[in-house]
Amino acid sequence: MSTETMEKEPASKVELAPGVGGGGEIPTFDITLKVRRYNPEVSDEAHWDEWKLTMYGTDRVLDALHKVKWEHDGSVSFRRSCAHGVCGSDAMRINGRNRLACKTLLKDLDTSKPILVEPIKGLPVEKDLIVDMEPFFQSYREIMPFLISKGHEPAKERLQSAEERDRYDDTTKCILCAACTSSCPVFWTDGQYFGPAAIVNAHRFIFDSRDDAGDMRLEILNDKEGVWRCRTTFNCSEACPRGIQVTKAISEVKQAILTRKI
Amino acid sequence: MQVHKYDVVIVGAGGAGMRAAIESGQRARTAVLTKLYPTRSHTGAAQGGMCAALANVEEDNWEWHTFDTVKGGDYLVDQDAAEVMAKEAIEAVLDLEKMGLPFNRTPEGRIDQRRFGGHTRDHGKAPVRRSCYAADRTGHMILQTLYQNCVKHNVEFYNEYYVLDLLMVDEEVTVDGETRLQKRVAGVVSYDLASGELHVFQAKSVVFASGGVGKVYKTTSNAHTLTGDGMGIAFRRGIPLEDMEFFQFHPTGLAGLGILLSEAARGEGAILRNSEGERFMERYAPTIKDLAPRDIVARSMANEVREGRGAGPNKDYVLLDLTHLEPAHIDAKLPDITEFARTYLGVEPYTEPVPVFPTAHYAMGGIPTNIQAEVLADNDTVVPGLYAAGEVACVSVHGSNRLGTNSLLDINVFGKRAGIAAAQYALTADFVEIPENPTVETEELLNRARSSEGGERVALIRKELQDIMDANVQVFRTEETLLEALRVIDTLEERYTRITVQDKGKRFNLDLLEAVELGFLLDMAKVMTAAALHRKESRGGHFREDYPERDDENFMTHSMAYKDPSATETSGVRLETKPVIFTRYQPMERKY
Amino acid sequence: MPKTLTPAGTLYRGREGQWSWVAHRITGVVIFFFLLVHVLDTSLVRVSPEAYDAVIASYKNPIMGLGELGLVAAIMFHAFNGIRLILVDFWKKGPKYHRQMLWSVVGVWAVVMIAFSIRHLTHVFGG
Amino acid sequence: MATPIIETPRSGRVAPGYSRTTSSRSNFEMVAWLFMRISGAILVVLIFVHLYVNLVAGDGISGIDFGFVAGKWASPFWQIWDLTMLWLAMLHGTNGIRVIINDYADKNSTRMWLKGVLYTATLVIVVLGTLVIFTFDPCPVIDGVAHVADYCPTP
Ligand SMILES: Cc1cc2nc3c(=O)[nH]c(=O)nc-3n(C[C@H](O)[C@H](O)[C@H](O)COP(=O)(O)OP(=O)(O)OC[C@H]3O[C@@H](n4cnc5c(N)ncnc54)[C@H](O)[C@@H]3O)c2cc1C
Ligand code: HEM
Ligand code: SF4
Ligand code: F3S
Ligand code: FES
Repeated sequence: MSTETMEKEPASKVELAPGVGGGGEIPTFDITLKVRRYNPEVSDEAHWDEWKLTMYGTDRVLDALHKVKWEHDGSVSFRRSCAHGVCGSDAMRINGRNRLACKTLLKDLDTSKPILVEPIKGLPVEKDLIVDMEPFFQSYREIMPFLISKGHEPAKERLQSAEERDRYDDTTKCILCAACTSSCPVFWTDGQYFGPAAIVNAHRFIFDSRDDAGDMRLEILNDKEGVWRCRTTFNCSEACPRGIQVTKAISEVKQAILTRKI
Repeated sequence: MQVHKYDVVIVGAGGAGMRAAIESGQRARTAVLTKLYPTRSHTGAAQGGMCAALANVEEDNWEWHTFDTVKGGDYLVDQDAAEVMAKEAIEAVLDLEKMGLPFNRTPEGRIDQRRFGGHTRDHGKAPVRRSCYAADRTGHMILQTLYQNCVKHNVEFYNEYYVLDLLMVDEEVTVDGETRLQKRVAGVVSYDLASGELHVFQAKSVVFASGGVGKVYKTTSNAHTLTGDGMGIAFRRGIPLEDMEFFQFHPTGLAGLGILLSEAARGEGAILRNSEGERFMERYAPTIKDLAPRDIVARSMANEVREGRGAGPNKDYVLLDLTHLEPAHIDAKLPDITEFARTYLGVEPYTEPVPVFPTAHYAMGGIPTNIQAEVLADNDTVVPGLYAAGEVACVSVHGSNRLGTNSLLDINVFGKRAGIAAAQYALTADFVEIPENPTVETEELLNRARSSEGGERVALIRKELQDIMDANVQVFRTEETLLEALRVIDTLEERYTRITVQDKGKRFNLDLLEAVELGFLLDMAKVMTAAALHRKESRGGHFREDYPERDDENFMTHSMAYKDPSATETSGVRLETKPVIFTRYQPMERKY
Repeated sequence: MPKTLTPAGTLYRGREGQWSWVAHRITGVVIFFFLLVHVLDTSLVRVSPEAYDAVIASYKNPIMGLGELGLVAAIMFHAFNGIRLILVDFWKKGPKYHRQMLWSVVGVWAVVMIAFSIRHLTHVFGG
Repeated sequence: MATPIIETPRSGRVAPGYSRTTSSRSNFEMVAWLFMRISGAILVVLIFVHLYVNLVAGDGISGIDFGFVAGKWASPFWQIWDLTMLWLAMLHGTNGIRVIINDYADKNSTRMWLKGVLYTATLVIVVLGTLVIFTFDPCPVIDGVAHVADYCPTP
């Protein structure tokens, strides 16, 4: 990959096609939002609450949740921060699938039916859409998610070719949102499985040419709760908001363990 | 109430906080308190890059970088700090690489570099490739890498702990035979979101790294959680805030949404056009055109729209044109950005220009510190044990306008400095007794919010605040708009005393915390507006239409805003000044 | 352990991957239990030809014939999908084409089943 | 209403039931995984031919009787064939069920029980099947009557 930027200057003036730049009229539409509520301070049971809302063209599920929280019921609880799909706070189950609320445009959903919003599955629900993330991060921590390099440090940067850098590019995109792990039918069963996110982050280091601890990570994932529990259901790959080829990464880790052992 | 005892407590786990934690954690007992899980911090949203004069792809040196920083900040930069930052930039990038950050590479396998606005060769001769990057998710990779290294070093995190107060005691000190009272840090008070309990952290050193305050504006690239808590806490405790009138508006926010399209897009060759298809930056900055510093580009854009050359049905935005670039090139260098355009606006950047408009982006001002990252209680008195770094702080490396890529640099250089300094101080100092009833004020604050039944909605007040800030304290300001803004903020503050928080529970009561955050936002909006009113000149990010020229004679000074209820005409904000530190560059006209 | 709340949440709407896995699992179990029985009945050849023939004859009614059809359907799906899974694991592009491969599995399975049904049902009903 | 005691999540405190207490450092799961794939690949051939010969070729299902089976097992080729099929299918299936038990039985004792039953059943079936194939006499003499078929050696 070269750093060549634009060699030829773009034109000072161009003809723009009429109506260029999308935008245009932003229509409003009505939706019904159904949220699965749970608050152990009030009741041990969960229930569904429903609101009718008028929303705009570029609104996302997060905007609808905000509208509810800010205008109707302040006690509806959910995590969020960046609002554009880079912080990983608001993975939730929207119409039965794990998505980021801030990246799911309402107009892309079927607005003729109620939009169902539930917490992600397989982790203990704390309140409404908020789940306990500690087990998830525990698995992440266990795979040693940091560069371990033997030998002494070079004075400047370690060299790495563009191809070597490319080898693990996909798995560096992970924002630890847990959409993958909590979409995995194997993880749902007993919560013991390391889960796709931990494997993705192990992959990021195993295939980094600068790292020397790949063997240790492979050994960790060779555990009975490790990669072999993956049944290639691809829910994780479908759920990943960063478009990471999760199942492929898991497969590559499996291959790496196999080739090392045989 | 529970009490914990640590040598060092770090508030915030963004880039600055975690960089500090890595240093401090290896030297002293350290806890990091953060209202978000560390990897949710907004550092992860940064796209473009982090600059350092590595000279990996072309000739460069840290002095040029210093010059660009000083000039970019319109000479309001403290030059000693800028020198430190530019010099230590190289090590900062190499540190990150050694920690494992996957930078993009040159064909030789070195860290690749690209152009970024305002970064030039040899004092402004031509754009230079100085920004180190990892595709367009440099901030994401920095945040992840720092978190990974915190895991490696077993840093203790208290996740979803909101720090709501800073505990300080007044100590008698004798300086030059004169005895006076001096503030010293004792710890912080924090609120555990999960349980609703207050926890007091006694600490020898406290490092504030709680990030920015972009949510005072409606159109912003900032996260919902960037509500200026750290600045607000310090301000309420009598610490001044420096240069708060300078807020950066990033030129290329997705129109209407504020979601950022990195300057890297222009670094890679994208250009801005108005409704007539004209590349208008040729008129405003003939030499570096679209790569002029952000304040200039943002104002030029706003001006195009004002003069009726805006695109779109309401003529309220301009267009970012990438169509002359190779799709493969765009994919390789700017994948996330193109995805944003597609996801949120449904625009295909390969073939269509993308609607953009300036978006509130970065607070140049903040808690004043020196180059040791020590917090100042006035122009030169250090508060022993108190440190600040990152967007919450103002070492003043950015002056009146921050150059792109200098913030990721700032958080790394000064985060590291803060961590080391805080730990070293903690190793020599003793614990300070925490004051009796350390949580009274915080409890009062929370109870007031929880029990008031005036019926006012937090969200509505916040929205009105954001609207007035967008309308009156944005790229163009006048005395009139600013006074009007102050007046509105005053009425909003009054209404704020009558809010109702619907959620009365203890567990994950985000409703309550949003109310508390709104309090900080109101305070900060007030400070920003008052400071803007005070500065009767135009400089960097602050543009007064009634005073369109830079006025070095009267205003080549930092502003220092103090909480002072007696300053009634500026809503309880008293403004003072602080001299700018010059080392090698004298002010010149800023032309690009 | 995940706490189960009532009312239960909705079913996770996984896509092809999830449902093919469910089917693979169910067919696997079905085949396993059939195999247990199948080994037992075949063992009757060791007891006496009559005993064996008697049991086999009792299998030769239309209901059992349909059962056999179902069993073959299960085996066929499990086998073809098993090959798909092996490809997902060992072929570099497997994960990328898993969905296309699933639809091929279903296609081949359908063809085989139609052909087999014709042949088998003529035996069963045509006696 | 008495306020319920609600555990709050804590940094570093992992909810009970999620922490992996026993870490098994062996290659068993890997070998099992690999075995599933290898045996699966072989079983495809074994089972397809088996099904074809038994259900499609000749008279199909209606043609199956003692003679048919005896005829096949008179040849060592089919003996080996069916033996391999028996072993591979049983081990493959048993391991598959073991995985399923591990997934869904969440109490350790239930797990033990189910697996105990599974392994016993497997053992019985595999031993029984093997014995039948090897000790089977295609031309048995029962009560003095010889069951003679054309594959039997002329007495
Ligand atoms: C969209 C976008 C793109 C950017 N791109 C670039 C770029 O390309 N190059 C560049 O140099 N800069 C860029 N910047 C600027 C830069 O990213 C930020 O200024 C920088 O990351 C701020 O880091 P920080 O550590 O100070 O704060 P943050 O990363 O914002 O972290 C704040 C932390 O403080 C915690 N916190 C806040 N309040 C409290 C409280 N009350 N109690 C406890 N914890 C609290 C939060 O939980 C969080 O962990 C960009 C900014 C944005 C918004
Ligand atoms: C016909 C050829 C066969 C092939 C190609 C095949 C292939 C496979 C493969 C690859 C798996 C692993 C799936 C995974 O790990 O996700 C598997 C699982 C399984 N197989 Fe087979 N198999 C065959 C025959 C059989 C037979 C005859 C039985 C019954 C005795 C059987 C029972 C099972 C069971 C119970 C599982 C476990 C399912 C699960 O864990 O979800 N299979 N098969
Ligand atoms: S792999 Fe994708 S889905 Fe999983 S945690 Fe990372 S970003 Fe989220
Ligand atoms: S969803 Fe689970 S089963 Fe494997 S492919 Fe993904 S980890
Ligand atoms: S709010 Fe950050 S990912 Fe959705």
